[in-house]
Amino acid sequence: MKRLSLSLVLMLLIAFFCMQASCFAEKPESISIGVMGDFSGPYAPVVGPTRPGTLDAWQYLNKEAGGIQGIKLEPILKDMGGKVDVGQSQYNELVSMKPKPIFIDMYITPLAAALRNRFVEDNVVSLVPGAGESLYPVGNSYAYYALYPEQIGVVLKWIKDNWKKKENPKFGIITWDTGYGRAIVTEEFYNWAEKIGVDIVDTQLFGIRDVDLTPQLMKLRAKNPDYLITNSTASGPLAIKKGLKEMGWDIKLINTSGGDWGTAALDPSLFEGDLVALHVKSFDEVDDPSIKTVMTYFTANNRTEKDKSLFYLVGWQVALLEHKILNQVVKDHGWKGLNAENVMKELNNLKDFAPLEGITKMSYSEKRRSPTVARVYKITKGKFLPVTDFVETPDLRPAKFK
Amino acid sequence: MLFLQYLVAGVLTGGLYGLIGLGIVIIYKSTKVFNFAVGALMTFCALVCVALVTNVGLPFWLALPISLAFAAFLGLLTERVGLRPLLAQPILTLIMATLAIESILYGTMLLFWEGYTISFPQGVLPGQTIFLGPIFIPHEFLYAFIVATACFVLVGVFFFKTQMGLRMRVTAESHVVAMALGINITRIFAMSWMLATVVGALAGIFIGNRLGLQVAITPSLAFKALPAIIFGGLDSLAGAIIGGLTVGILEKMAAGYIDPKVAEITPYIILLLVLLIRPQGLFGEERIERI
Amino acid sequence: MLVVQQIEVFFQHVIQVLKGVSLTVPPGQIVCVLGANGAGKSTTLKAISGLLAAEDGRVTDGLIEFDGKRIDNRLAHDVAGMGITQVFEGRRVLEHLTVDENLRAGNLGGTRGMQSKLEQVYSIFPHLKSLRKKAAGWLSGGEQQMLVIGRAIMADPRLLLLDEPSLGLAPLLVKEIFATIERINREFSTAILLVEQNAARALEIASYAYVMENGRIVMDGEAQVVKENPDIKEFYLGLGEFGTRKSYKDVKHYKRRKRWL
Amino acid sequence: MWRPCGVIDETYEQDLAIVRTFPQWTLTVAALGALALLPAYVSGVTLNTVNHIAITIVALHGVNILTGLTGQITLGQAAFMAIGAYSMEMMVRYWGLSFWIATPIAMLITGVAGVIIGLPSLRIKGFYLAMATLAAQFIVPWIIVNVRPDLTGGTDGLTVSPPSIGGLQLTSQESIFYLCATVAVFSTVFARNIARSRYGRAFIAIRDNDIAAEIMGIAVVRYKLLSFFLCSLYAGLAGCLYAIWMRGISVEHFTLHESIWYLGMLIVGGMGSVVGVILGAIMIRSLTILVTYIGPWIAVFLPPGTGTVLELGLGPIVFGVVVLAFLIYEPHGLARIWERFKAFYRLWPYSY
Repeated sequence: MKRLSLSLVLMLLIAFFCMQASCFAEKPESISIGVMGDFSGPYAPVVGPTRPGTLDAWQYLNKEAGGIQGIKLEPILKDMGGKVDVGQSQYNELVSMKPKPIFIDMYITPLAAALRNRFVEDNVVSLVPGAGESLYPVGNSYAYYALYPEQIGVVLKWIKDNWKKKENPKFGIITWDTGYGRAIVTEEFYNWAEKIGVDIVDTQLFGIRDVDLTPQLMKLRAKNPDYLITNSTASGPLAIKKGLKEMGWDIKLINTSGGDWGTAALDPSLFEGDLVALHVKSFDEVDDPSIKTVMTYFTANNRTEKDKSLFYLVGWQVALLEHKILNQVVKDHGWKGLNAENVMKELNNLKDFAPLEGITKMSYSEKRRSPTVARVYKITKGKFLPVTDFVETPDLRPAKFK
Repeated sequence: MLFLQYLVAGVLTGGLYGLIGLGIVIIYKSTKVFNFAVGALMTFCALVCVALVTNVGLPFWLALPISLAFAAFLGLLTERVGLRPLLAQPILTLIMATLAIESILYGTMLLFWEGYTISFPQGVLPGQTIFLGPIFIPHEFLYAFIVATACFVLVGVFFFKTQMGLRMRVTAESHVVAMALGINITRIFAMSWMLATVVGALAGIFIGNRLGLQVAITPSLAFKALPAIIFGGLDSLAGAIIGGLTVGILEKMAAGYIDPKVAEITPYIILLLVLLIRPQGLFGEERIERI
Repeated sequence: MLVVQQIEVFFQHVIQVLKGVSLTVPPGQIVCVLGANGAGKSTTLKAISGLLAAEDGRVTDGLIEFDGKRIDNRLAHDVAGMGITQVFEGRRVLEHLTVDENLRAGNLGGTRGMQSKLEQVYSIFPHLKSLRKKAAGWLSGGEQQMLVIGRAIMADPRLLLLDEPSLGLAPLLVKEIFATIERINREFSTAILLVEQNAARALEIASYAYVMENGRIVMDGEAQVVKENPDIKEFYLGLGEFGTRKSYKDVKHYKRRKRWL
Repeated sequence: MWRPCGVIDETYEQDLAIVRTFPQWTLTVAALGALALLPAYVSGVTLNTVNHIAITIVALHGVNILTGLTGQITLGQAAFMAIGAYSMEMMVRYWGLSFWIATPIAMLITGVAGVIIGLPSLRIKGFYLAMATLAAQFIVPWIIVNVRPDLTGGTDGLTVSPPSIGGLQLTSQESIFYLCATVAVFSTVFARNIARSRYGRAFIAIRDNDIAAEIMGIAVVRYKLLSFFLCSLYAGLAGCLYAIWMRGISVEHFTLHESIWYLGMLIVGGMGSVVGVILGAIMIRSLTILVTYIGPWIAVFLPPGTGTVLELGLGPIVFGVVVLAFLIYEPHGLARIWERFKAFYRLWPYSY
């Protein structure tokens, strides 16, 4: 017993020193980028593919774009495993590295929201999901895609423009009862919908662990909407669509980035004809040069079908953006000027940046910290086919921060 | 009419809660251990079933018994590795051991399936619906309900009509007395873990068919069954099922007539009320306390 | 039949409770062990029945033989399977099970003969029959004691270990219980190892007696002989040297601490 | 309270003292000194973990009073922390109170909430009581999210501004460390004093047999509720510290899993022992962080490509195995190992 406890203590000590050592294990001749996410926790079905995406993208950038003037870029991936306090500790580790990474990518909303003020204090720039509370009031955070209500807005606008009937199109909202799910249920969204002449007839919430949504769907059906809107992912849309099928109600579902390839692959027949707003090109546009480039690395690194999801492309998108900004800052201000202020200045002046021959479009401004384009996709036989090109999203920032 | 539909939905989902609850109750009844690993165990078995169907290519009717056999094995393994060495330790230590086991299972699942959502291929269970007038009864839930009822009846017969069941109940009462009566209590523990894991695996397979399986989320579904078993009583088999049904119905009624937001905590409010009025649950064994 | 030779028992590897205890139970006889609280009587029984392990205890020295087979540190259910049944101190009934189920639980070895066995027990304890559907936890102390003895008979043991059956019972009930013990011994010719504090009663029905103190057997002999021993009389039976009840004020324990051996 | 031979109390002051002998004084001063100098030697990352451990110790003292001493199992400590954190932040935000005033009030609010949740304990015991506190763990976050989302920020939560002391903003890990460490030390002393006072003995009596305790003249109702009150008081304090340490709060920080692990830490440390609380918190918290390094560390030795999956899974597996092994080989907790070490040290080189 004594020996066991001693060896336990020893083990802990050794592990402790390993941890200490790993803090200094980065090469001075490379630039580090912090990449934090919930790669194994509850959000992993969505953001998990970011890991391969990021790795492939930096491989591409270091090989074909020559890093930043010949200096290699190194992403440091941290998996917080669903624990906010672990994430916080990993963040502290990233910002205490020398030299400190300027960019820290956050693929987890609660942590991004909690650390919002820390980004400013620690003088780092963070790329976060498109949820309002992590972006506003304006700090050092930038979203990698449009706010969730803005994405829905693109679809609503498109439906309204193609609407043949006389009366307004009617929409019912059924969404997760979580911070993520509720992100589309904002005052600005309702006001805007009224303005463009579509009716939101009912809003229903459901729990992330609900297996049956009968009451919610019954209530929605009583209001007779033309489309349903959701902001949920993986099991959420699956539960909705299964419920709809069981009650024999044929209605199409509109989803944001949560309804991407990963979700549709769960049961492609169910999602037939649904509409999804995404801000990147589709994997299914196989002839597109940007998708071709991405797929070269996708296949070269033996990525599986499960990685074929939006966040794989987001990993690319973020890497491309950071590469472009860092390159520009070094070009303009030299290595000495490589700091958060200059990076943010560069980001705020970014207009229609379309990397990799237009895989997406990104623009930021001092006041608006999220990209402003999205495309409407229709799921046809399990494939995501675009019905519009990149279109400008409505501006649905929280009103007080406009 | 709406009321009837809510009732049907409540009964059918309640059956699922009851099935998970049954797994917890079986272990609690014979070993007095509250199994926090139940969610991880059921997810693991369901994931194995999916893997057998999609990766190995077995038909579902063959994959199901194999995965249930795996469940029994996993239950046995858990008991052997995790709880057997802790025999005669305080109950809280045992409960912690189940948490540690949950962590190990969670990590193991991540190794094989990572964090992605895994779903059954389509058509494993016929996704038809029975329409009775305006009322609809989905097959998926109906099957779950039937399986839950069957499990309940079988386990009940096993517990109350067989020698093995009597052994289990004696062990539940007092480990020391059971030992003195010649009962090999370690074998009883192993038996109940195997039985409970198999029941849990069935629940996991139904949930997986419905929502897909995700290593970090699906285990927490087991917590949905907590109010159900408290409602029915931690040590009552009938209570698990009836508690499950009651919680299911109340949840759907609250969602239908009040607000889905309220539905989320309705079971817990009921739980508090039940605890205040009848601390041992509706069907639980009354604590016999004499000085 | 049962031979215990010089056993030493440690709890948690450090606390020594038994320091070389030896005793023998011949077939079909009642043997009693007397001793004060904490003398190690119950521990001796647990050492025999194999329940020490449940309390982190071990027989570290000596041996226990039953019918010539070593049983020290064997698993409890194995020992029970060989025909040794222990009845615990403090009436450990299975509270939530009915009386009937309690008795059935006693005979888990074979279902055959269950019914006749049940009838046998009910004939010994007719009172229990009227309670057969009642949860055992709600029975009175005396009824519970009958129940646990009845449960032990169900297993058809060859050796019955009884741990203080009279504890906390009214004198009349004690009398009844001892009568029953004698009856069991007579009818089924079951050997009984009886641990008691009620020395007078125990010595009446036992044929041989051991006296334990501080984890040691300090005296043994035929029950009659032990009963006549002046020290036993004074310390265990509360009688003076001349067979008269001694006034409490005359007891000079502090002066006459008997040193055995 | 074992002491070596020959240490005898001669006055009541000595009997009341926590730190008794000269070597103990030396050790205490040295330990406090080392603690004070810690920020100079360790990096911000380690300090961050140390801060989390200190906060955990504060919360865990509460669990220890309720579960370790009084024997009432709680699965709702994280929910109580949420009450403390939210009420503190809301008072600072909407009433403009300073952190230093808001914290004691928040603690009291949490304490009262704890008493309300503790009310069922008058009727129910054991695991069923645990279920009542479990209900709190679900109901409290629900109230925070749904009742006044305009005030509590709903599911988004609130960001917390750092408190200031004499014009100095407590933003750096060093400054938070001094706050957390001081609070942890004082709450440890307080917890130690509760454990050895009349209250502590009453709690233990209730734990061992509440009916017997009542017969002995202990007002069981009052002491049970007092125990819930103290537990929640600690939770409220820990919640406030957590808020300024994390700099943001949302219900996702105060999960059921967290609550269950508080109980786990107590068992790993050793039930009912103040030393156990400290050791348990250190062990589990540092293990949680350490295992996040194990996956990537092992992945280095593997051929590229296979490592990515190991990175995810190895952490939880190692965590579970260490905790399980620990439970199996030392079910009485780290506190027992500590006692054994002390005994070994005292008797060395002549053991026994």
